Amino acid sequence: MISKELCKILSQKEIASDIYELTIEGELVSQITEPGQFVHIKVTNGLDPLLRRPISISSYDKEQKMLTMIYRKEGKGTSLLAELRAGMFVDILGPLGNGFPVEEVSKGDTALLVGGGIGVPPLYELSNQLVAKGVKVIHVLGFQTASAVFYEEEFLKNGETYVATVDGSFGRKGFVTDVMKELQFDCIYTCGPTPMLRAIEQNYQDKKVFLSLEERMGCGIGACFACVCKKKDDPTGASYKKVCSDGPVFQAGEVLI
Amino acid sequence: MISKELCKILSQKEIASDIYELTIEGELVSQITEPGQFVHIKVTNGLDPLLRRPISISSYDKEQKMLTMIYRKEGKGTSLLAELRAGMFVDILGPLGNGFPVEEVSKGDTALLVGGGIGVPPLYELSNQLVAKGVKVIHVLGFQTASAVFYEEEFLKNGETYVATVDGSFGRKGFVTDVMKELQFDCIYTCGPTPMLRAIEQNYQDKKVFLSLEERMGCGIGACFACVCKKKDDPTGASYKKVCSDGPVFQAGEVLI
Amino acid sequence: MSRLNIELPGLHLKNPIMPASGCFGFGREYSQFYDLSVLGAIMIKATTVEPRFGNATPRVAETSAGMLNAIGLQNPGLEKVLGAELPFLSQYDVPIIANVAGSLEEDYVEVARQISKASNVHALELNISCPNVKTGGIAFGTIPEIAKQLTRKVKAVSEVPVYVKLSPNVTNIVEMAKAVEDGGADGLTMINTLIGMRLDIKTGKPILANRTGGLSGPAIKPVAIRMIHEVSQAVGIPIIGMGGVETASDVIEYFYAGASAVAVGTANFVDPFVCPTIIQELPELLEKLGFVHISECTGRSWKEHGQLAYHRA
Amino acid sequence: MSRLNIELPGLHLKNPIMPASGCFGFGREYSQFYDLSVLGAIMIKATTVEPRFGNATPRVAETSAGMLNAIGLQNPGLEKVLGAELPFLSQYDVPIIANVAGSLEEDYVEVARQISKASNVHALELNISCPNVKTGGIAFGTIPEIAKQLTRKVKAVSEVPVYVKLSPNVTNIVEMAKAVEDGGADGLTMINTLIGMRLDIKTGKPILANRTGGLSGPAIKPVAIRMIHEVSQAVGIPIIGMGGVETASDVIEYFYAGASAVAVGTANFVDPFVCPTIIQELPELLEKLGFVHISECTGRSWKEHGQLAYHRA
Ligand SMILES: Cc1cc2nc3c(=O)[nH]c(=O)nc-3n(C[C@H](O)[C@H](O)[C@H](O)COP(=O)(O)OP(=O)(O)OC[C@H]3O[C@@H](n4cnc5c(N)ncnc54)[C@H](O)[C@@H]3O)c2cc1C
Ligand SMILES: Cc1cc2nc3c(=O)[nH]c(=O)nc-3n(C[C@H](O)[C@H](O)[C@H](O)COP(=O)(O)OP(=O)(O)OC[C@H]3O[C@@H](n4cnc5c(N)ncnc54)[C@H](O)[C@@H]3O)c2cc1C
Ligand SMILES: Cc1cc2nc3c(=O)[nH]c(=O)nc-3n(C[C@H](O)[C@H](O)[C@H](O)COP(=O)(O)O)c2cc1C
Ligand SMILES: Cc1cc2nc3c(=O)[nH]c(=O)nc-3n(C[C@H](O)[C@H](O)[C@H](O)COP(=O)(O)O)c2cc1C
Ligand code: FES
Ligand code: FES
Repeated sequence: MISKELCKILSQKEIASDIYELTIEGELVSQITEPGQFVHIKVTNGLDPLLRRPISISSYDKEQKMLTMIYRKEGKGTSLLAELRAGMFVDILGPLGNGFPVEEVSKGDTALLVGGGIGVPPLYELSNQLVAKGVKVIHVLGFQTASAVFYEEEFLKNGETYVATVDGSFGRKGFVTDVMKELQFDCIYTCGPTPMLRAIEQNYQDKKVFLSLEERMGCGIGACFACVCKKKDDPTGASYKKVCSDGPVFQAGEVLI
Repeated sequence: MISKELCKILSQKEIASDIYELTIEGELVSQITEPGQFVHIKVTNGLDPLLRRPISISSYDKEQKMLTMIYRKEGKGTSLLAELRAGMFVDILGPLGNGFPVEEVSKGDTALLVGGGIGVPPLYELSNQLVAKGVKVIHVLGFQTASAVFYEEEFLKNGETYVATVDGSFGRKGFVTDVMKELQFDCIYTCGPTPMLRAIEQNYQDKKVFLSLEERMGCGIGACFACVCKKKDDPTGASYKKVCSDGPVFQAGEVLI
Repeated sequence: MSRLNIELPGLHLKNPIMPASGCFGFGREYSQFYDLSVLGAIMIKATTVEPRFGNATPRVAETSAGMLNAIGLQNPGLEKVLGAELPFLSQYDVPIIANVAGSLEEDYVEVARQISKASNVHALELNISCPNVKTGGIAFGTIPEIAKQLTRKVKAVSEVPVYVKLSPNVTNIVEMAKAVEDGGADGLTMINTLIGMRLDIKTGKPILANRTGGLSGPAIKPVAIRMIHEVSQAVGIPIIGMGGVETASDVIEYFYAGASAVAVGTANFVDPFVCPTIIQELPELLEKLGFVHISECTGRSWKEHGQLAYHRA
Repeated sequence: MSRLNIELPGLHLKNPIMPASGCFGFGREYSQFYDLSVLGAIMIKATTVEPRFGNATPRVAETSAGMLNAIGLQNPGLEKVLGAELPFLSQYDVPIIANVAGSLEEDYVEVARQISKASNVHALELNISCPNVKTGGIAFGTIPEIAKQLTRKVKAVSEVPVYVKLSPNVTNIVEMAKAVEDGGADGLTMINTLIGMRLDIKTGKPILANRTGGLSGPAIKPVAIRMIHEVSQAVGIPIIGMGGVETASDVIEYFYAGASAVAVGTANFVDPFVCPTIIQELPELLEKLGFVHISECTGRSWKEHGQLAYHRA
């Protein structure tokens, strides 16, 4: 069940340069079914900006009815979002979409979680749930540079964690795909820039891979056809998938990216 | 000299139903020359609403660099303005226009100050300055209803004050023009709804009358020709006056209202 | 007694509020939020003979107080709309207005012929104004004679009244309106989107894969109001108005301009509950403004008495 | 070395930023705020042969991310502009672009003939697109042949290059652009305002005394960008773009679309310092985007190499 709710902001802090961690409280948390789902946020009452902003749920606590998001301050919407303070209320539509299937790995298996930049956040809740289930998790997190790195300690608590930065200013120099080469695992969960997702899909066709896609959205609920992608088995697109309501998480091979 | 300044809000309170008193601090106060001038306010950084809002200066203190405005919460702009709190900053362009000529009355004369609704505020500073100059002031203030009445005590401190409400729920029932009939005075200063100004201009052609006009504005500084009115002596309009930069105060007989 | 019921050709509307075509899919998603029977009507997504995937993504871009879209008439095709979507909607007590699109005249005629037979389709909305399809489209929406001819052909086969959706991207919209009225249109819907573009400051290229897109939202409301104001004085058929409607007050402004009903598009994306909210707020606003019935508002901006003949049941 | 200087017919611009006509009067008011010599150029208020008072008030109304105006070309008339306004502006080191308006062909020709002689007038902007004048105006701006003929007549008498200001209220703006290019236009300025209307919720009547007005501001930017994108690919003359420009980034977007300079209108009312601010911020933004000179940005949205012939001094 999707709801639209004015949620109270419990905390907001900048955890890396231009990266904010926002925790809110709301009834809609009870509706979250999987890690990797997202919410659609109206950052102001007015018309500027007009549309909602999709942001992934990075972790949640059903008892406390709390959910946390981590986002990068980019343009108008996220900049205004970053100005909101604890105690204020924000209009949230969610939870939306289908997330990462936790049931696809079993106790004892090893899952590789690969995140790039603002694709890292949704992997955190996933990591927590996999660990709780007895799955061994390895994290590979890619960032532009040291100042953009966040949550590496949180992930470290759950398991092996490798950080790569494009400029080498933190952890390994290079891309997550370089790091992945040296690791053993049964299945991959990943979220990040499309080129990264393509590379991973390409390199690990033998493995079970789950990718979280990004697309510009209108409604966020499946009504406007803004976020449609073609299915691999049917490039004509007669049948298709919507990133907002069928995704954002798909199994590699399901849709064209 | 007109300036554009981010001014600090010192206080904001609702002094009657939907009537707010806003006091700000700014260097631009030093540029105020007369009572009856106004400022042009950008109530938000964003595009919603786009334009500035013209609001009269109801009183000011050059030592303290403070100015006070009194406005009615109407539409989008003034509603957002009413949400601002002490400590916040607001973008103000001003001081603008030409106000009420204090020099037109001399010590010992009697000046009648007639205000209607949100036309009342600019008369307060005028009253203060006339009293300081030794002029006897009589105030006639018209409001819709009791809940809309404000500042009657402040005016009372300066001199005789008659309040009229359309529904008779406070003071005299009826219009300011009814009250005026019974009073003796040398000159009139007035601000309020156009029909009221017309009536006063009509009834007191023998007296010196100064009227503050209202018009929808664009720039507020004389550049866009939005607020132009025709001169009485030249109805073709070849020569004309701008309410924002030549006014808002004109002598009765100067322009067509 | 209701202040909101409106009678239009083919449409007994319990209220004059309906989601605009393409902004509500075929209703399934919004049925999660509220009972679709509260709506005056539903304008479903454009339907073409064959399924269409539409344009590449990105398909939407935000603009100041508006948005651009270039969906490209994606739809499952006539067969699936008749077989699955309309039956789904038939569980609700709400008339459907089917948005008919195509590239060639035959396409429009074929869709109209078949879809007008569906029991819950009470009217057609002839979409001659989609800015996002390469072929055909444009001419139908900009050349009066061609629009008139298409309207006539569709009228000939349709079993329900036909409303023609006008494009604002023309020099003289009154001319277009009169042409389709001559062609036999029972009503008009206006406006469709203005053609616009946004460029990515980093790449310099259009944000939309289709390059141009249709501008919708509050930004276009003044253009829509002006066009409805002009057209409603020039034609004798009712107008369903749209363009940036977000509040009950916007709805009244559209009626003043000359509309007899109002569609809500983009605002559904911002607030999924916008239609029921407006419907709920209208009576109080009418009360406040001193109207007994909303039909009194139609055309106020240009005539003394708002009531138009075709409102009286 | 400057990143901002631009060479256009008749105009050696130290930077490509200029206030748009009608939004800056004749410069006097804004000269209180800053030295007008910092501007690339100034487009002065429309000038007609005789003085005009213009329309009744209210003349402006706010809309979502925009505003409507119906000033009605108020101006002191050719004689006073030549005798007082242009001389006032001559104290500044800034080229003036004179906006030429009228009701009849003769009016335009007469204003052009005389005003083009003024020493600080370096170009004319032929305003064939004012939506707020009852007579003439419209036809000049919407019928290619008539626009072409007027352009030719004005070119024949003008002593400086002539830029024609296009109206967005047409079905096919490329056709208009080509027509005036054929007529001898040295450049284009676009866009003028979209025709719009707002109604007062309480009275039901238009807020503007003139009923309709011209829509300007950020709301129309996507329409302007799209039109400049189309026109710049179809003509060989430079374009001065305008419509909702508020920031340095907006300016770059206009260049990407195909503009060679940009005018700022409505934004002056919101922030009197907007032009100098943009001029000051442009170099840093260009640096960030990796451009040596702003002229490299022109046409990026549709071609690989932004540099156009007429930019090279
Ligand atoms: C399913 C999903 C989950 C996401 N999760 C996160 C997250 O957890 N953390 C995070 O920092 N970002 C996330 N994003 C990206 C985030 O939505 C954009 O960064 C944000 O919308 C940018 O808005 P803005 O106002 O800052 O930028 P603007 O440039 O002002 O945005 C303009 C328009 O473009 C859209 N847009 C711009 N960039 C993107 C983008 N990358 N993806 C989709 N739409 C975009 C905006 O939504 C808006 O409609 C997610 C996107 C999607 C689709
Ligand atoms: C010189 C001058 C002095 C003023 N002084 C005061 C004052 O001291 N106190 C006070 O309460 N009001 C004053 N007003 C009126 C005040 O400007 C409007 O009430 C206010 O602009 C309404 O804005 P809004 O956003 O609430 O309404 P909206 O309806 O959202 O405004 C929409 C647009 O219309 C304009 N507008 C609406 N009403 C008026 C109006 N009555 N006059 C001019 N423009 C209007 C707005 O400025 C805006 O551009 C003054 C007006 C002028 C011209
Ligand atoms: C995402 C999107 C898709 C649309 N699809 C259609 C369509 O298929 N057929 C149609 O006639 N209009 C379509 N429109 C136009 C709307 O029906 C409406 O005319 C326009 O958006 C103006 O209304 P609004 O400002 O309330 O959105 C679409 C609009 C949007 C935003
Ligand atoms: C108040 C006002 C007056 C205008 N007067 C003129 C004019 O006299 N001549 C003209 O060619 N354009 C005139 N315009 C149009 C502007 O020059 C410009 O083309 C349009 O406003 C779009 O730019 P903007 O969105 O930056 O305002 C006027 C615009 C406004 C807002
Ligand atoms: S965003 Fe509307 S369908 Fe996905
Ligand atoms: S508001 Fe612009 S001239 Fe007065």
